[in-house]
Amino acid sequence: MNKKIVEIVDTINTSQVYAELSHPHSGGICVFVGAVREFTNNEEVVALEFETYKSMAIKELDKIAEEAFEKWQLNAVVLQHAVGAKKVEEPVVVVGASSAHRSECFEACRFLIDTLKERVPIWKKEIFKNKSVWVSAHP
Amino acid sequence: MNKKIVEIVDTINTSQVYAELSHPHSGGICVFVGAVREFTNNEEVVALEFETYKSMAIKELDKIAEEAFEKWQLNAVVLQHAVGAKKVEEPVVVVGASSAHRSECFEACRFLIDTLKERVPIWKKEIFKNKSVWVSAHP
Amino acid sequence: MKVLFFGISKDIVGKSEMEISDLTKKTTVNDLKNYLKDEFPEFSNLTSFAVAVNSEYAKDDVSLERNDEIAVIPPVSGG
Amino acid sequence: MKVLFFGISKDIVGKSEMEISDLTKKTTVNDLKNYLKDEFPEFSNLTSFAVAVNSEYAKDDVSLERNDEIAVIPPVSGG
Repeated sequence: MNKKIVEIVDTINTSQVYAELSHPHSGGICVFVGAVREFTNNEEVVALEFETYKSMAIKELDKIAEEAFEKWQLNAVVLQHAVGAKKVEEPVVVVGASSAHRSECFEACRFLIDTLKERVPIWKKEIFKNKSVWVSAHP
Repeated sequence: MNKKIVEIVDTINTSQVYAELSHPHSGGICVFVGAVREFTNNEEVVALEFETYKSMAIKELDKIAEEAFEKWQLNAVVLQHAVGAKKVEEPVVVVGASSAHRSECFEACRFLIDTLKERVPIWKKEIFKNKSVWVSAHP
Repeated sequence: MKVLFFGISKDIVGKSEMEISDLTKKTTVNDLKNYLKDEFPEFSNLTSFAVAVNSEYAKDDVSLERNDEIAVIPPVSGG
Repeated sequence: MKVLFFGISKDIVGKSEMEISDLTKKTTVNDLKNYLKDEFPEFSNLTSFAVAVNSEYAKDDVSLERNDEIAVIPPVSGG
């Protein structure tokens, strides 16, 4: 039985990810957590604000999980993204995979975060002291 | 300031790893957890027993952390390995790295676990129903 | 036709939902994109933008039906 | 000379620590390896084994001193 968790949440709880990915047939679990950095291009970030189109985001997260299950032999996959205002060091996204051997879970975990960033309808606004910017909106 | 944690422990506490790797300059954190699998070559594993040469293991773990800091721009590195008897699904090792961008922490995390498995003086005995085997001891 | 706006596209049109009555017959995704660029020139300055129909990315030649849930998707930046 | 044994090497010699008095003068890592293979032929069946001097891997030509902490390191299998 494969386990799959795809969610849009208010707060990421990193302490539960391991339990969610643990599986008797898994010798390896790889997790990536994305967090708010203090500086972007040397400018001090006060906070990030995340917005989503939730019904579509869940559908896309689910598709990414299913693609990962097709590409690698995985026992569990987690994709969770937070929305709302996030301060420096707060986690905003967590993705992970578990598999019998370590190569699969590393490759799958990298695929999960790369694909999430490409496709899932979530928008990030960087809030600096004197301005705010929607990331990637302009060339 | 870089953070570095290298430890031989009785029990891996996966819920603390994120806090240990979190850093205001880190946008990405990659963690690998190794756990006991139920089957090895289709034989049912009852438990694993880990033994170490502790003073040397700590030295080697420390060297691996320092090599990672030299190879990549990292803000924090964790290498923890458990010893003693471990049952199916229990974590036995956790390694992780945090960095500004995600490529570095993924590459470093893979390096940490691969190098740990090559060099650190820790020995694993697989305990099956009717026998026990020191892993990798014989060709 | 009701259209949802998110991220910077919401800032451009000034609201998160808009009823567009100018486009009624045989409208495609491409027609909607052109309409938005004409009415709100700021859309032409974006890196790109996509349209989703019923929570799925839709290609330019997809036809829009009255009951579809239509959304403008500016460049995503999650993670 | 006191030598520590771990993992399968401990099973082969039957203890975790051994005083080896046969090797005293100008002994190298290589001498110790050959001594162990002679005394306990099971060592020749291992994939390989290394020797650590003062908690560091030591090459075959390293000399062993009386006060060194010497350890036999069979193939590692952590992780």
